Amino acid sequence: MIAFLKRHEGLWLFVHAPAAIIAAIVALLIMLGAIFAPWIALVNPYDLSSFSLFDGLLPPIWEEGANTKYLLGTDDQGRDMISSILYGARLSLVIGISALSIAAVLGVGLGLAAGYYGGRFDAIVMRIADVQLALPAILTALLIDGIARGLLPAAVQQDLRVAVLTLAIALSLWVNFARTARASTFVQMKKEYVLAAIMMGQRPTRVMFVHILPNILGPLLVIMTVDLASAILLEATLSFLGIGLPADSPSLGTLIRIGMQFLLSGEWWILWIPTLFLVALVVSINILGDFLRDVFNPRLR
Amino acid sequence: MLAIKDLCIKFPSRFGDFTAIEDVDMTIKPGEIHGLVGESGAGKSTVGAAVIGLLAAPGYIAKGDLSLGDTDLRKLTPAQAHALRGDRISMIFQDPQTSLNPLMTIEDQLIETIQAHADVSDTEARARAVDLLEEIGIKNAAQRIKSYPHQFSGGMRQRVVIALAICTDPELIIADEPTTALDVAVQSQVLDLIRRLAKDRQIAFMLITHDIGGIAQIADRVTVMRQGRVMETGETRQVLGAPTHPYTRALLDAVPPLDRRIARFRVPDESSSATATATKGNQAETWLLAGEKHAPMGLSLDQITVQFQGARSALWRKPEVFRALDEVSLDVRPGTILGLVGESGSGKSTLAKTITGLIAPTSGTMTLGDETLPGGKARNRHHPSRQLIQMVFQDPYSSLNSRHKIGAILAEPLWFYGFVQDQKERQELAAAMLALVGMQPDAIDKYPHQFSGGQRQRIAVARALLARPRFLICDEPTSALDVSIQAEILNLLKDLQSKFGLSILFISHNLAVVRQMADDVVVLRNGIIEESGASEELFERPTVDYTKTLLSQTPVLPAQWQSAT
Amino acid sequence: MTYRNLRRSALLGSALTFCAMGATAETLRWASTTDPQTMDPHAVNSAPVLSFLNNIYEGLVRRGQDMSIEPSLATSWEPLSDENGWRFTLRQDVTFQDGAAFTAEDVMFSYQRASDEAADVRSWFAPVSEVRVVDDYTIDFVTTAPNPLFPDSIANFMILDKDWAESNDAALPARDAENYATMNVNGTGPFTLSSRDPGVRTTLVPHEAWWDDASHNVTEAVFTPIGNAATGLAALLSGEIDFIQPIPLQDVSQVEGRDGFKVLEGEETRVIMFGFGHEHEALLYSSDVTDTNPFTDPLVRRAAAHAIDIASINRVLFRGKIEAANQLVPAGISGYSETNQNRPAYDPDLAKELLAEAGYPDGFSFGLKCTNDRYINDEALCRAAASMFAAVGLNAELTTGPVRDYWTQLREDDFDMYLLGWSPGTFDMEHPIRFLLHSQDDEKKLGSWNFGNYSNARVDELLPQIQQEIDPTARQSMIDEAVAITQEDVAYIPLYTQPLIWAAKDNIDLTQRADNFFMLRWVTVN
Amino acid sequence: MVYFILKRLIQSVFVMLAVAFLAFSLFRFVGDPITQMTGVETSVADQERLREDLGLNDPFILQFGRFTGDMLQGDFGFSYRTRQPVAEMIATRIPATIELGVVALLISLLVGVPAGVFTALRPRGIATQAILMTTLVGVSIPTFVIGIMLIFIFGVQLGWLPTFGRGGTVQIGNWESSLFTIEGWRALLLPAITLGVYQLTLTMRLVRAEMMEVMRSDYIRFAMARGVPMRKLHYKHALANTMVPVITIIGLQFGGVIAFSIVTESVFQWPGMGLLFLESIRFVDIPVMGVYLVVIAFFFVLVNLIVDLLYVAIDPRLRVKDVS
Repeated sequence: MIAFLKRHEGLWLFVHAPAAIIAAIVALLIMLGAIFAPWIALVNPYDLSSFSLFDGLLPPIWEEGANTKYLLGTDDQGRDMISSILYGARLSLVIGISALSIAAVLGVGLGLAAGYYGGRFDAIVMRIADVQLALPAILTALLIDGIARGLLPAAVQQDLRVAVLTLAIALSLWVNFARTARASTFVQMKKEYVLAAIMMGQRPTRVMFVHILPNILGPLLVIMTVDLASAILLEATLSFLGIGLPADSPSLGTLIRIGMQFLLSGEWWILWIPTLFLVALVVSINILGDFLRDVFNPRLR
Repeated sequence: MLAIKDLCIKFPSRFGDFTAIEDVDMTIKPGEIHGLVGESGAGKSTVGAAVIGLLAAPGYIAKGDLSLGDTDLRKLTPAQAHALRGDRISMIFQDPQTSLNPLMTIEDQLIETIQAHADVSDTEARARAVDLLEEIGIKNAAQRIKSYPHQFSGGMRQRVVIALAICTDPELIIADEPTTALDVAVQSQVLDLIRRLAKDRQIAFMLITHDIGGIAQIADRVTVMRQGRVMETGETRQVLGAPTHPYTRALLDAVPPLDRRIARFRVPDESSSATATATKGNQAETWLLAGEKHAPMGLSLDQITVQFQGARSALWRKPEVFRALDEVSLDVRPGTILGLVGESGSGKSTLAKTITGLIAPTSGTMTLGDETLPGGKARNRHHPSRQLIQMVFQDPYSSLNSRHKIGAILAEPLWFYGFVQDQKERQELAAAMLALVGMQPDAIDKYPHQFSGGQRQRIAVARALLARPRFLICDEPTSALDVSIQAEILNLLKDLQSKFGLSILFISHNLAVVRQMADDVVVLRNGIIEESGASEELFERPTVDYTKTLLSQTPVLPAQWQSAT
Repeated sequence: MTYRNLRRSALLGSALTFCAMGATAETLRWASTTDPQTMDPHAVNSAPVLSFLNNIYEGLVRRGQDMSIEPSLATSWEPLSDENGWRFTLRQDVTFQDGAAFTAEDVMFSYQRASDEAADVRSWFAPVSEVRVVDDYTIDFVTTAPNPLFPDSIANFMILDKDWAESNDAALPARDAENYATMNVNGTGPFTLSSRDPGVRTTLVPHEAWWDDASHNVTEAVFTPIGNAATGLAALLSGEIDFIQPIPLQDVSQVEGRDGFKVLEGEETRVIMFGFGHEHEALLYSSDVTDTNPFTDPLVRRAAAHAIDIASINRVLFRGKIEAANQLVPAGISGYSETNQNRPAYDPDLAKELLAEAGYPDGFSFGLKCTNDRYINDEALCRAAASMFAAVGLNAELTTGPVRDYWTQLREDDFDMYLLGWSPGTFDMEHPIRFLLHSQDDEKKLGSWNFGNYSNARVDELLPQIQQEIDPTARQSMIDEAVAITQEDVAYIPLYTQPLIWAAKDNIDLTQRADNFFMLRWVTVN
Repeated sequence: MVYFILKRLIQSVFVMLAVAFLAFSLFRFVGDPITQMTGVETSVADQERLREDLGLNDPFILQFGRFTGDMLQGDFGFSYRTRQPVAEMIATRIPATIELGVVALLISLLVGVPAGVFTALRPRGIATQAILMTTLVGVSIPTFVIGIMLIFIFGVQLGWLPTFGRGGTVQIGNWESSLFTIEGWRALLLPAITLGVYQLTLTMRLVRAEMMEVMRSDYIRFAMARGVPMRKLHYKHALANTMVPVITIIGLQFGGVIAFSIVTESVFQWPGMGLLFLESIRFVDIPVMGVYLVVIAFFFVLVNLIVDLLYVAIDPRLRVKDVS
């Protein structure tokens, strides 16, 4: 066992980092809950016939007037909080992860190419990144939303809200990947194994993706976790501002937005339970990100 | 004065404590230069760090005595230890480029250090600093003291570092590889300076270095370390002249002599590993020799000039053009080794990159065999020279892709150039080639980080050979390695060259190494060829002043201390 | 621009000094969700503007606390004897806030200004063919047809001073640029503007020479728009503002439960309803019925009406604050049909039966469009309704969005069913018949908000008669007939009357009017 | 130097133009301004006429040309909603946002930098771990939740601080400032903290990482070996060298501060540009939205230029030419 751990340093560190373990368990539980939501949730918030307004505004089980069927109470639509949260986390994670994937592919691709070719191509990519940076995420989301509105027929817009939001978040995250990939690529470009590959006459794409990419994955992985957290938060913020998802396809952010109406009304659980879940999820991901950062940068240990 | 007794240093790790230094004894008297030599991992720097109280974080002194004069260094509080630093013990680091705070002027750093240990006014401190700089050999010090570190050249910067180390009149200076990052000429000046300071100011020096030649020149006493233990200690003349310990002996044997050419280095444990895998290596040998047209191929450069556009510094001024290579002509005869010698910045690496097509020459022609070699982008990815010319790089740690297995790294040329179609066959041949370069064939399933620098350099050589090259460029292939490893690699290269009749361009800043390897030599300086000719001829009778100076400044073991081979 | 800025700065500076000195008990600080976008009474026809400017400008008539029409700048009015139209006798000795005297010329000027192409309120004057100044204090409005409701319809027609407007280049409302009247006022009303920082703060002070007896004791009124409901309520509870309109329903109990605060509850005149795409040939958003439109069948519409459990909606979403609606206006509005007070009961079984009878025993899916920022709890309402529809087999594909492009979508017929709230601008049943029930007729500007184009020949026939009938009984019976027809047809599903909930500190006495207008002249700070 | 700055300026112009184009072209798709400009009873024909008057029926390129052309002449157009000149609307809102952003940034620096230094110098301390954990939770709570929590605690429950608006402001020329009255500061505190929390964490972590990196560098070790006093070592040597990357990131973050000020301003009803922008979205006030975007881009560009100049000020290597 020790020998195995010795060989896999990351794993060894992990076993000895209690915060990371707790974070991983929390994140894993939420993710499993999200994945298996259709099987474990009491009601399906998307299926309007599965719940009734009649059950609305029930408090969590430990409060007076609760219904034991709904452990954490219900919202103003009569939806079971736990079910909403599981489905919400599912949607948040789907959006977060797909946005992240798009951003990573786009950003890493451009960053690698910019770092590899340098010169004019690099300058152009970086100027585009500048433009992107000058447009904060919220504005980007609005722009994408606007395009979708203009270009897509109304009938499909609703169905594409998730896609639009995902794209908007992806666009506001790719710069991070591009910059990191570019900087790391610059470092790798000076390494002799890259020179060796270029001298052999290998295709630029092969040099970039087969040789350089595996060597810059470390910092990218760190960005990925941190940005997954940002993506989830960004989605929540956009939903809070009312430019995110509609209320009938509730992500964690939308649930919080809805819950915000009950901030002062006494039905605290509608706001604070989803918020707690969101924060727990994001904190866990961030802790894992921190942990990864330490693994990839041993000198900070 | 400095007395180290039974020093034992441990680094706690997750799998128990690791003992870095064990039972080290050493004394250094005022005015004495005490050389601490050994290969990497010997624990030299750890001893130095322990003395000055700056042991890297988890490390601790497990036992032993450390005293400076009457002061017991181990009993000091952190504050006392810090007050002592600079005041009584100071330190010089290896790289003058990074040893100075880039954001502060030399003046600020000097005054700050002086005032940290003496209650003097700014003016007084400045006067002292200027005097010191003059003494150290910086002209026009009153003016230049206002400069920032980046405005000094490497040698000058190391002088400033020394000035900073001695400005508080310490009793002991720990010099950790003070000349390693410097060119030969500057090296000898810095060594001279150290010798002068020891003599004039009676400062004791602990000179940590792997450069036995340098030690031989200035150290009064020498301690040889290996793996945290002292192997041998004593007067320099005695230790280096008549070593009693076999390790010292082996170490000295591995140092390439400058004054003569030896056929092979004596490396004690080489033979055993080589024979064990020799039979397996035959397969690779056969394969290499079976390559069509394996006749050696020469390379000639004719009037190659490479210019770089400098950074544009002003809008209305044209950016300055920097000439990295100026009408360089040279000829690598088929089947021979051409040694290319030069200090840093002389254009050696630019030349290698030009030949490999990474840089386009501004003018001039290159010829490989009978064909003209297009330069830069004009040479497309499928040009035959991509295969015919291969390169062995300087840094074995970065020349292998750390995310690929050795097998993948070695099979790549076989696959890429279409030599072997079958995946299994490729792995087999790769393993055979490993055997040929003196490695265990099972290495193909491991990753580069599981190997030492010397082993990696062998792998790099194997990779180059698997391209079936006709022309090999070795760019400082041993400068990152310890001497004993260097000796092994040089032996390997010699063997391979004679066996396969390769044409090699051997680039190095180390004259002694070049003498051992090259048939012909070219001396490059600031992009211009100073001198060229047959190797032995040139080393015996250099005609150009620059070559002569280079030769005279290279620190060597006195001939009488070297063993006859 | 610099010049203007400098002047504004000076103005603001002095206003701030004033604030600091005059911070007495009679300062009223109030908040609402939206800032009036302009101070020009004719430029924009929107509730926040009209509500706010009613404190500054006055019309010929005004509404009392119970919404009834009462004399304002006109002391009396009667129908013209020889032609269609009305004669208004104007009040004498009225002065504008800058001291100028009020005469019929100002009314004439204001009419021309408000009926100009550049004015957003010109539709009020669509029936008017001519306006004649008889003398300084008499003015005639001639209409193309008999128009018994005309005086009611111009309660928000505000009079400004001709000389002031003309000398400040504000003779016409600003359309795509600002003019003097966008940021400055000169009305005859009880309050005048002392400073304005759009979107941030607007301060009013009493008009000392107001013609009417001031029943308020406000010496300064500061208005702040607060868009975020939670922030607004927090501001009230932390004591930074005295009064806020509206507050979210769910917070009522919190405010009531605290010492020193009170809640004013009332009903707006706005009825919330679902509308159908009556003339669509096929459903747009259905996944199972794509070749026909079941909503053309009254049985299906009736089934939908029976699916709604208004009691649960009231209890959970509206905390018992709403009144179920049975027609397109709430009880109490003139023309309300007393004879048609029944609304379809909540009866999911009956709904299923009706669907089966119509040929959809398993129901069908369709698209439901809703706003999410227009009406109180609009989005929650639609989600609840969709859930209730689903329970009987009507599977609603819900689309909610901001109101900013909602009307456009409705105009483009992009819906199967939609949410609409309607407040009768004239406080008469004729208003919704004209806008919502009459067939679409662009030329006559009838049925312009009848997005689904409900069309019934009899209703179309009745409307002009209702408009011209002077005799109240005859008029009411025609209205009753129209209401009965549309109820039978289930032209819309009226749901409830939107509640009106304001909150204030205990020491503020104020009047909540059914049109959600906040009148400073009825405020007392104790 | 001049060349360097000039090159930066040209790049900035490119960024500005691109943003202007994006802003304008894309907002053309967002809703229909006419429905917002007119009331319930405006006829379709009148709406169409208005659309024609405003040039909304013109070809896209023509409209963009007009937009940039006017903007270059300093004419930012009029708001569809309030009919005010957009330049004036934005100008009156800029001070609020700048003051909020700058105070938030100051909070993040004044707390973040010392905290970063502290945690870097004691990487294994319990206090360090506690700070790191707290800040981790800090970045994980959405900004708007933080704002609402602060309002709830300090405004409603404790009643210590105002919950909305700017409090007392003082007019200085064209600049309406809340920095000169107690009331102003009280009103500024909660929004600034809300906005600053996220940046604070980033700043702290960045300073920590850079500081730990610098502390390992040769020149710090050399300064240690010379016995340079610890205080000087940490703050003069290490911190100064940490500042170059920190300033870069802070410059980049300023964009984030402005962006997230939309959220903060919405929560605190802070009358800045962000609030104006949100209102504009709600009312499809395209001119205001477009100008807002351009102004934001301008800020970004400006901050980046300042960062470049700061580099030169901090790092002598960029300032003086090599003499040797």
